[in-house]
Amino acid sequence: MMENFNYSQKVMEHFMNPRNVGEMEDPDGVGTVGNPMCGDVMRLYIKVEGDRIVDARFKTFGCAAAVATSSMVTEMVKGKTIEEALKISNRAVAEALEGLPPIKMHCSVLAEEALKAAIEDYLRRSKDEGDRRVQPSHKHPL
Amino acid sequence: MMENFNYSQKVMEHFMNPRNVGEMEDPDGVGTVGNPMCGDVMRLYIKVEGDRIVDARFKTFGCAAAVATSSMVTEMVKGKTIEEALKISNRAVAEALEGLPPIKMHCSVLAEEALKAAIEDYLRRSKDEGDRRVQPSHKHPL
Amino acid sequence: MRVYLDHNATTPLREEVLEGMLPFLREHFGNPSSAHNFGKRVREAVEEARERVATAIGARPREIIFTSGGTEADNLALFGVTNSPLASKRRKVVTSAIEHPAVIESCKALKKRGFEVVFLPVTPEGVVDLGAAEEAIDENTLLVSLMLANNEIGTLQPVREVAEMAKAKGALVHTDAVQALGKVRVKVEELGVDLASFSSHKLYGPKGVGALYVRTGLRLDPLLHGGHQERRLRPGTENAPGIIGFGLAVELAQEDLDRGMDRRIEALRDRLQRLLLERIPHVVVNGGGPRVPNTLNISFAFVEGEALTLSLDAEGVAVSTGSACSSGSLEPSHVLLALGLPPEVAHGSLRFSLGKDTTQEEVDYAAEAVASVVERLRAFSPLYEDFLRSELDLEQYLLRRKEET
Amino acid sequence: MRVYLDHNATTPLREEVLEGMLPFLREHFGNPSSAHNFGKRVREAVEEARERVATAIGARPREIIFTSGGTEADNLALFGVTNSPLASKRRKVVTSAIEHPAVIESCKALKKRGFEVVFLPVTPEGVVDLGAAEEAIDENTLLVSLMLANNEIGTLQPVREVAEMAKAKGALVHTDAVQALGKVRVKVEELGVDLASFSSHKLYGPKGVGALYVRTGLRLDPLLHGGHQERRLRPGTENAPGIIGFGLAVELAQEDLDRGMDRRIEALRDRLQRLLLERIPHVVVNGGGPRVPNTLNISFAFVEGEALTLSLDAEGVAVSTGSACSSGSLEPSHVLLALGLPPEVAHGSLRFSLGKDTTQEEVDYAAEAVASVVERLRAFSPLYEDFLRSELDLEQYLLRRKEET
Ligand SMILES: Cc1ncc(COP(=O)(O)O)c(C=O)c1O
Ligand SMILES: Cc1ncc(COP(=O)(O)O)c(C=O)c1O
Repeated sequence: MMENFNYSQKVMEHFMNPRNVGEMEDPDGVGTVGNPMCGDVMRLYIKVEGDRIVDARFKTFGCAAAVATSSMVTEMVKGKTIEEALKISNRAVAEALEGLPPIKMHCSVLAEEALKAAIEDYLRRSKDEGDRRVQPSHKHPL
Repeated sequence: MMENFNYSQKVMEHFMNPRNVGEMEDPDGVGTVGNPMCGDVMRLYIKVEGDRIVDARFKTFGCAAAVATSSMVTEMVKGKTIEEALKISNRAVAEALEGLPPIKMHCSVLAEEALKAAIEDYLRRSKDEGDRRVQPSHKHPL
Repeated sequence: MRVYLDHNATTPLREEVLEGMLPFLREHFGNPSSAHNFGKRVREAVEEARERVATAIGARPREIIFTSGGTEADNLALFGVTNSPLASKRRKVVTSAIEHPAVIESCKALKKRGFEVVFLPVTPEGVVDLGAAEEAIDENTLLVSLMLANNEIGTLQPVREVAEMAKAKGALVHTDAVQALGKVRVKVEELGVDLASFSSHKLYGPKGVGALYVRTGLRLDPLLHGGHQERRLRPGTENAPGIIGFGLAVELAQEDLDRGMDRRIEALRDRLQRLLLERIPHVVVNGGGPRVPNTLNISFAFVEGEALTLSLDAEGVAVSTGSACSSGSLEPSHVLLALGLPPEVAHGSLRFSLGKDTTQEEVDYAAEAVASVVERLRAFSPLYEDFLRSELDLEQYLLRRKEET
Repeated sequence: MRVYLDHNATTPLREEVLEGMLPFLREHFGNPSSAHNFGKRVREAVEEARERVATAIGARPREIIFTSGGTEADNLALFGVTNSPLASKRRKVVTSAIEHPAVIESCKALKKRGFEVVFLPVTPEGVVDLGAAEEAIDENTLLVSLMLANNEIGTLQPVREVAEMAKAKGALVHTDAVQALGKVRVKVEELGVDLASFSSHKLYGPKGVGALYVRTGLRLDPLLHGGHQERRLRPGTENAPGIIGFGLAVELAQEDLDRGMDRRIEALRDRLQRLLLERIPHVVVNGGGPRVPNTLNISFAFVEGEALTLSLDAEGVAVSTGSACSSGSLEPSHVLLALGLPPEVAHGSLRFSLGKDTTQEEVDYAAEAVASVVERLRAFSPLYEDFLRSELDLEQYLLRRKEET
């Protein structure tokens, strides 16, 4: 079919060797987005010092594009202020990966949403000023 | 297409080397059948001595099967009495040719009809007892 | 000697094309829809083929839908338009009387489904009557389907002019360009068509593959239902080696055209025509309009076509009566009848279609063979006997026959 | 190492088959419908191929209609019956939920045209529910279409039993036997079907050719309109080299079957299944019913299929998620959903389909590669993390998910 696509080399590289993979101990914010029914779930962890995101990690259930966008967004976000991070758009993620096939653009949207969810989680927690143990938020059916 | 067919060797042989081809001088009977619109016209000449057909010739406009059946029927009729000749069926002609493709069976029907028409012409003339010069009967548009 | 003069029925596969296909018949066997490497390698080659076809006809790759051949391309065009929502308002299809059966029979089926179908007449030269077209194409016309080059007599049809008429009334235009591609320049933009059919085996490509050009923006209904292949317009595992061969064949045919292959063939065709007219009396050359360079159709009055072809076959000369597709049928060619030939003359017609490898020696041999075969068959044709007896010449005969009907 | 375990998507062309085709890609290039020698030589070979296919499935040559592939054969069967006069009285089509898209999408189109269409459910083992069939097939049923072997999970369907039910109600029966021919014995008489679809490229034959068995006496409407080819049921210049290759491939596949090739493949398939189950926890083998010997479908819970196939591709192992046709689609396989798998588990399924040249070494290599890839992907799957944290086993998880929906 013509919908068949080739991923960019960058996507394949980030898929085969994803950066910042795995859980984070004591994250300052965690966002989980996506729906397992649709085949992708992203969970993004951030660590914040002052106003700045000093570390980011992820876990992703999904296709190569989902893994690559997760990997890329964690790379992009590191060292950015919260304000700067909120400006990272899905297009920016896709561009950094040298493009995504049209039917995979939603993965970059997910990556943006996962980042926003993690930041919101961080902001909520800072407001609460609470220091309870983080429980990841589940949107999927478990 | 599956309607495509192979002629028997016998048909091809009679088509490539038809027997008794051409006009006959002073025939005792002539029959012309067929329709040029349909792609075949047969003209059969017979010479009769006593009650017996002693010679037959033909001219045919038509496909290989039309030529072969004409050729075969002239062969079959020679030496037969009028009564015997009238019993020659189209199937007999087709069989003598080792068969005809189904869509070509009508050629054998034409051959039978041409023979009958020639015999009728002979019988009519004998009845008339006239001796006017034969004019071939045209069914085609000229 | 074996002389093949039936290139409009099918052409030999070019050795270079076969060489280009072989890797995809051997090591690169994957399904182009497969996501793994076995598939991707093939996908790339299929898309390259799409580009080759698109380039040759001045289209974009996305506008090329591969099919199993010319017949399927024609059917996809006609039913794709008439099954689509476009057909809710307009209920008329205009075509010509000399189309290939793939179009004619599809149009007959459309008639049964309630469409008004007009079969435009052609001039005695075998070119569609523009006045009749002007009259037939109206605001109710959904689609006009006019072939670019006729398969039996080779005449080129005024597709551009008819497309303009159609556009003026808001109708879509399809052209069956199966016999044109590789023989003359075919550019869909210049023609102004929305849809165009092509077939690989007519231009030294493999059998079993063809293409439909579908102008960007035009939404067709598919004819086959299934997987995602060919933008869902043509599901089914792609015939990858066939498609790849088709792409190569189109490119090579285009190169040959650019190098003037058509003029070489035309000179041979004209020589054949001259030789036949010189040697054989009482013949009609069919298709006086502008023709593709390789085709010559002649009626040898008062002999029958099958008898001619079989006799010629015995001499090693391969030609056809009318189109190969209708061989075995008992009716005379609908194309020749549309020219106004009486059936008994139409019956005695041969189509000579030359190819890129045809030689002068072959042409001369064929002319000789035809002359002797016609002579043999006329010698025992009762119609020829009657014709001679009438002392008319063929022109007078044809005139009289026309008056009769 | 390159290991091709995607034989249900397509198979390599047998070298013997290619050898048999080459003369028809070179010197014997004629159009089989041509009356001359160039055509006749090809006609003979095409008819020989027809006999080969007929013999393999226990049919008569006249009952074989060559098409451009399995998709076209399925479409011709379904639309051929439903467009024909037979459809004036009966307005219901019964099929299964796990058919190939060529049947499913055709049935959806029939629904739009006013037919009642029933998609029979399957058991968790992937076999159509006979009780549901009994209930659905009634006096209003025109056609029952049930595949013989499923392409994704390999399960064999009770075609004979369903055909009997259909006969009792006067309904026609079609089977999509595309994935069965060459893998198991297929005899149309024993099955009691009126129509059966086949595809060449699934059994080491060329792409772009297939066949529909049409029982003597059954009158179909054609899907394509045009020339006289294939008894007018499938016009268009025949893909002669393809048809000839198909005939050879069917014959050779039959010989392989007779020699027990299927048992050799089955042993390897079972070995692959055992190795995977030994090395990888939390998996589901899909299709517990009787299966064709070459197919294995496994869900690796909590990883996603495309990620699996691409990772395996990088290791040189070619497998597919669901059917190749639907790769690139975002929805999980309709077949796996029909088995009752939750989408997030269905998403992580691989189809391994072995072939006649598959070796034990390849199987062992593939199992190793799959184990390490699944491990790598699960290591960063949030769903797997949650699953481990839940301390459920997969069975309990599936049960709970079933209750939720
Ligand atoms: C003008 C024209 N259209 C359509 C076709 C059909 O093409 P195919 O035989 O590839 O189906 C042919 C050839 O037979 C043709 O000459
Ligand atoms: C069960 C089944 N039916 C039909 C088809 C379609 O066959 P083809 O790809 O030859 O059109 C396939 C293969 O894709 C199949 O597996």
